[in-house]
Amino acid sequence: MIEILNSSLENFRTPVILFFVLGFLASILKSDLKIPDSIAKILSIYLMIALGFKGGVEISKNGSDLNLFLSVFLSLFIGLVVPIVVFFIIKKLLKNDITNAGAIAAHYGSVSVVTFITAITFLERSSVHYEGFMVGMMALMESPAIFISLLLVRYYQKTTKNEFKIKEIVKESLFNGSIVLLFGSLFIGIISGEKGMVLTKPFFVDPFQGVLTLFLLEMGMLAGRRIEEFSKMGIKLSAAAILMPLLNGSLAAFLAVLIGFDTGTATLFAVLSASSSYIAAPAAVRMALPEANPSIYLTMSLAVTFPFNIIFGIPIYFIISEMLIRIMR
Amino acid sequence: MIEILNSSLENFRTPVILFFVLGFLASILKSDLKIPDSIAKILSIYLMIALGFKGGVEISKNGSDLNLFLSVFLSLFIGLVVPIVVFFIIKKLLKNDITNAGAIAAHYGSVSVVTFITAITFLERSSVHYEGFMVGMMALMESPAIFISLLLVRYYQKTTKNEFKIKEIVKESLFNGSIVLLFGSLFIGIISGEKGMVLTKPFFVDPFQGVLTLFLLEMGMLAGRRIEEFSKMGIKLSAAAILMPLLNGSLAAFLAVLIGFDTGTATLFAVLSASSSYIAAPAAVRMALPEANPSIYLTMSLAVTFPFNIIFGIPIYFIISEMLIRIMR
Amino acid sequence: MIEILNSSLENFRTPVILFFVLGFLASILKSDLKIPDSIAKILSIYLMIALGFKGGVEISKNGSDLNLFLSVFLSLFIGLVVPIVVFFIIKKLLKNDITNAGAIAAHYGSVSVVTFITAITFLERSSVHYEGFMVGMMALMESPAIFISLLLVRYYQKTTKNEFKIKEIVKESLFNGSIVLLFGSLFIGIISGEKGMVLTKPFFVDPFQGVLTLFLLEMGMLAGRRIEEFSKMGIKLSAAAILMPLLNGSLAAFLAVLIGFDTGTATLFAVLSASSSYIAAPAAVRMALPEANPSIYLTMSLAVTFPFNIIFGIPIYFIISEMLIRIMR
Amino acid sequence: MKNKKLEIVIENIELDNLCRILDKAKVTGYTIIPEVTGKGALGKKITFGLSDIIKYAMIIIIESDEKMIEIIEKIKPIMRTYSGIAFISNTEIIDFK
Amino acid sequence: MKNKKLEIVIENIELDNLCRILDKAKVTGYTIIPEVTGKGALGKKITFGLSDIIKYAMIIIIESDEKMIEIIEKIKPIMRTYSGIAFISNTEIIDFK
Amino acid sequence: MKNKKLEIVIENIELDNLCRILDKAKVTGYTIIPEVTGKGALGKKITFGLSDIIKYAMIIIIESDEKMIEIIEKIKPIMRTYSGIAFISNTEIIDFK
Ligand SMILES: Nc1ncnc2c1ncn2[C@@H]1O[C@H](COP(=O)(O)O)[C@@H](O)[C@H]1O
Ligand SMILES: Nc1ncnc2c1ncn2[C@@H]1O[C@H](COP(=O)(O)O)[C@@H](O)[C@H]1O
Ligand SMILES: Nc1ncnc2c1ncn2[C@@H]1O[C@H](COP(=O)(O)O)[C@@H](O)[C@H]1O
Ligand code: NA
Ligand code: NA
Ligand code: NA
Repeated sequence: MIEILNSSLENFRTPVILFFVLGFLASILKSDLKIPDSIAKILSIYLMIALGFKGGVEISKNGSDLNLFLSVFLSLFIGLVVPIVVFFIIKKLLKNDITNAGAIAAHYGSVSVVTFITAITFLERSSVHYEGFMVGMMALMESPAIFISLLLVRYYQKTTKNEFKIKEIVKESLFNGSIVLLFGSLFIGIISGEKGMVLTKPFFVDPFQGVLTLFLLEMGMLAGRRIEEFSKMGIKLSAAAILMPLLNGSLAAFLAVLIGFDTGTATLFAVLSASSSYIAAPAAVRMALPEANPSIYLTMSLAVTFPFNIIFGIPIYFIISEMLIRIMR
Repeated sequence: MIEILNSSLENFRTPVILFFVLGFLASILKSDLKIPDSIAKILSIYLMIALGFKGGVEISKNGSDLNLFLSVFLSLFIGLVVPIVVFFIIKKLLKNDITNAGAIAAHYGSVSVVTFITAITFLERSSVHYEGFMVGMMALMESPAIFISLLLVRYYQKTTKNEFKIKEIVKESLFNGSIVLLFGSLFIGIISGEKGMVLTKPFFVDPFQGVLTLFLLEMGMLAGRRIEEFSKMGIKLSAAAILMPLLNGSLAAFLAVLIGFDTGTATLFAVLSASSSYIAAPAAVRMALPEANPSIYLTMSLAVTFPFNIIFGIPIYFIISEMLIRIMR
Repeated sequence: MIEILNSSLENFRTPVILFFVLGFLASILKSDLKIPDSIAKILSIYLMIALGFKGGVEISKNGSDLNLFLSVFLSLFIGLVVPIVVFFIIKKLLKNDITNAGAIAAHYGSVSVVTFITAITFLERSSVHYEGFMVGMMALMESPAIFISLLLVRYYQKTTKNEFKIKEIVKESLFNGSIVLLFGSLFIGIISGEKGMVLTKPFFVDPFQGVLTLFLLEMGMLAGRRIEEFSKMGIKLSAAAILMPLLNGSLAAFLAVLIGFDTGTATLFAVLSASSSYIAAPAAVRMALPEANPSIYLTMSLAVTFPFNIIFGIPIYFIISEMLIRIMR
Repeated sequence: MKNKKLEIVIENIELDNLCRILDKAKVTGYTIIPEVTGKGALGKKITFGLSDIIKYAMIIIIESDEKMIEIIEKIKPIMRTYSGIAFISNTEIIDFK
Repeated sequence: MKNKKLEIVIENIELDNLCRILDKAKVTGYTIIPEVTGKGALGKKITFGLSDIIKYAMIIIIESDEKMIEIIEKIKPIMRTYSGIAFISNTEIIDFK
Repeated sequence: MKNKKLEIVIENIELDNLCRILDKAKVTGYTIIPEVTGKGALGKKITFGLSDIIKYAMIIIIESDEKMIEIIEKIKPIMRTYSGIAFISNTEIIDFK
């Protein structure tokens, strides 16, 4: 138990977390430090390719088994339940209007790629095993929650004015950049296997941690820049942006352990469930629900939930998973 | 023979080719995936520096010999013959007008750096030897064909209206970015030799394959985006964009084998001859021949010839070279 | 002695210097070669992070000692004296007006990160020891000279019109990008120590030399592009842009050796003192002294002093330090 | 000054949509300035590098008076729903023949 | 044409300052084109990628005639001290209601 | 409104050329928006990141009426040969003295 806590505390001393904090501070201190947009974009493309490719090579080595099918099922189940839970929390408990509830549900139902990557590096640093196919699960969980959320809004709003958008949203969600990159790299990893890995390892594997560090510096700045918007959000939504991830994460960890996954895999399911999208969901939501307030959903997702998950959430989900396994097995 | 075919088929399973295909598909599916322009530019700068530098260090180790002089001669000969052949194919056989024929001749006479790089990695993967100075030959072949083509147009058009441009074209062709980078890095490689290589290897050599992979993802998207322009091009020019490379490549392979080069070097001559420029030539042609249709020459070069060479051409030129050597020696 | 000269001459054959020259030539030949702004920015961010982080890890291993405190004192002393010396040279000897004298003093009093990095790689190539905390000294020396220079202008001009700017200038100077990055990475390096280094070494350490090479290609182009402005500067200021660094560098080397530092550390103090800022200082000076002529201070700093220091200055300061130690010990 | 110049600031996510409408309306041409930022009723635009949200583009359309009336009518739904502004002025295309 | 369009080309380092003045003046909005270059009394602008110096931005402000007079008055000090140009023309905001 | 504003959309490859002509004509200044895209007679511009081809820039020139006539005359050959558009409107430079 103590070593678990130790390895969790270690988290605060890793360059990845520290650079995130540095970016956050730089932003709050109004430093003119700025990472160009084009760089932020290519770093995130790099991370997705590297992640997908590595996952694919992993699968090519192990093949698929029952666990793979169970986890596809679990992923879709989480992608269905989380947005519904979030929608009603925001609407009934916090008394927000329908479009904002739907917008927030879309964000928390979808996933954050970088949170997932940070969790992966957390597990690898602690030498905890997890299933190689989890990258695929992440890709699988990106879109469904967005649809569910829009359907919820449609159902409760009983208006039809945005009907014409459905086609665009579907296209946007299925062929959006991160889905294409994650699934594409995954398949390429499966096809080209170890041989392909040997060729590209010095670019896609070795510098991965360093690139993640640089990217989190940028994420810290992005989060910090949204701090001014806090006042528009209110204390209730701020609290929700921390409590909902804990709820969603625990739920997923419980289900994963129930089905029989190991600590690492359960942690990753918890992280996916707890994490909140800030790239795919905002774009889709802005298109489909222009009346929802971007200041609210972006700030919750980017300035509260993301930092919380990165710094505290991941170790917490890991501890929860470990404890659940000790209790339930 | 079977192992040659095998290693050629292997080509389809390398990340480099697969990411090209992924980019192509993403583009056709209208995914919002986009690699920023500035990144595409720096990747291509990186590839040219790494290539030139490595070639220079190679030369610094081996020194120059008769082969070097023979290949300079062969390069210039190919740079002279190919544009003339292409010009008359397009003008006489396909009955296109003079400016378009000249524009296309300039593209197919010049070379594609990335096709060359992909061929190099193909050879290295199959452990086939080639002359280290071939990078220099590529740099040498970039410009002459562009001049020849413009002269052909001038001669047949019998008008003098673009006369004043010659100075600019010459400057543009001699000091254009890729020439400066390729020759510059080559010389730096020769001067700084092994010692310089040791310092920069982890940046310019180790991640090279990975960077190429990322760049080909972008090239795939660029090629895919031009697909809509196909209709403006017609079936004849599409066919020409595949048949002309095969012709030019075979011709060059024949000459290279005749002079006495080995399989790898002959393959590279074939690839240079078959490949078609899509950076230097379009810029020069647009300046000098504004009446020529960019939809035609860019689409032929980028959306047909480039993918064909990358995926099928390189293995084919390799097999042809190998067979020619078996027959002619 | 001969081996010192040898290792100094070696400097001209390193890729770092040669690519700088290539960039310079490309620019003069009006090549269309261009490194996108966003890339130049991220390269410089990378260099500062890598430098600061490595310095921090170094300190975490060695702890702090008397030398650290002595060098903080020396840094601040140099940061105070150099701008005053430069101010009076430009004002009295060269008879320039007060604002231009102040502007130039701010540049030469502050430091150039890339000159420092190039000096570090020079020392490491020659296996010369230097104190790990010198990165911190560089960060420490960036701002003070800028303030001193503005105060000098204020004092001599006896006008108060730019008074309201002081607050902005202080903010700009204390929280400017490079200060945040250098100090931030330094602290992160100290906190995360060897463990953090292991994770990020393949990204922040191994490719460092190569990235520096690419960055100096860009610096060469930037310097070359300013050559046309030479005429606006005059022969006197051009000479000053070479003689002042020699003076400032010798002074610092003398003081460093006097206090008891080794050759490597003395060389770095000389380099910091001799080098002239071209990022932080120009921005602050343009804001605070809009009447000063940017053509003069940017061209002196970027097109004369920087190339001089990179190519000739570093070996010279090294030789001077070595000779001072032999004489004074 | 026989032409009209219409300048539109619109959210990036709706740019493709707007272009499609203009294409359907068969305008003779338009020019896009791909990245602008600014401030309006929705407050200052804090750019968010990683997605196209909170990003704006500016489109410039030169057309005859009559055509312009048609265009304005057609872009109404989109301009009403999303954030942005549009303004019109007098201009004249130069004939270089 | 009942509105005025003010276009300002200003040094990047003073852009934040200018925006602060506009915000204080409570303008209804402005649009910024973040990177422009050009030539003027100070000569051709040789961009210098690594810092914000010698970089310019263009700001477009649509306002009523009266408000515009106030704005011009308030930006005078900054426009006089730093490099740049400003010009005004007639325009009309389109009402999509 | 005693000045004229000329806005030119021109191919990037001819931008240097155009500037040279403007410099020779001794215009008082111009502002360049370096990356614009759009649609015109040549169809939609599918940007091609790796080269300057199919890329456009926009140049804005403020001058007096007489000077403008001279400028338009001088840029005729280039505007006729390459793809692009130019349009002119009334404006007035603000004097901050
Ligand atoms: N009517 C117009 N309104 C605004 N921009 C135009 C118009 N026509 C052409 N352009 C711009 O000029 C460029 C070249 O036009 P073209 O040569 O007609 O293809 C287009 O890509 C647009 O950016
Ligand atoms: N009065 C104005 N003048 C210039 N640009 C404006 C104005 N009002 C709005 N804009 C632009 O339109 C965008 C969206 O405005 P809004 O929807 O009012 O937040 C702003 O970010 C500005 O770029
Ligand atoms: N007559 C003009 N027309 C258009 N832009 C101008 C003009 N004069 C100056 N500018 C712009 O304002 C910037 C600064 O001008 P200046 O302070 O005169 O060097 C120039 O770089 C141009 O971008
Ligand atoms: Na989630
Ligand atoms: Na060729
Ligand atoms: Na200094």
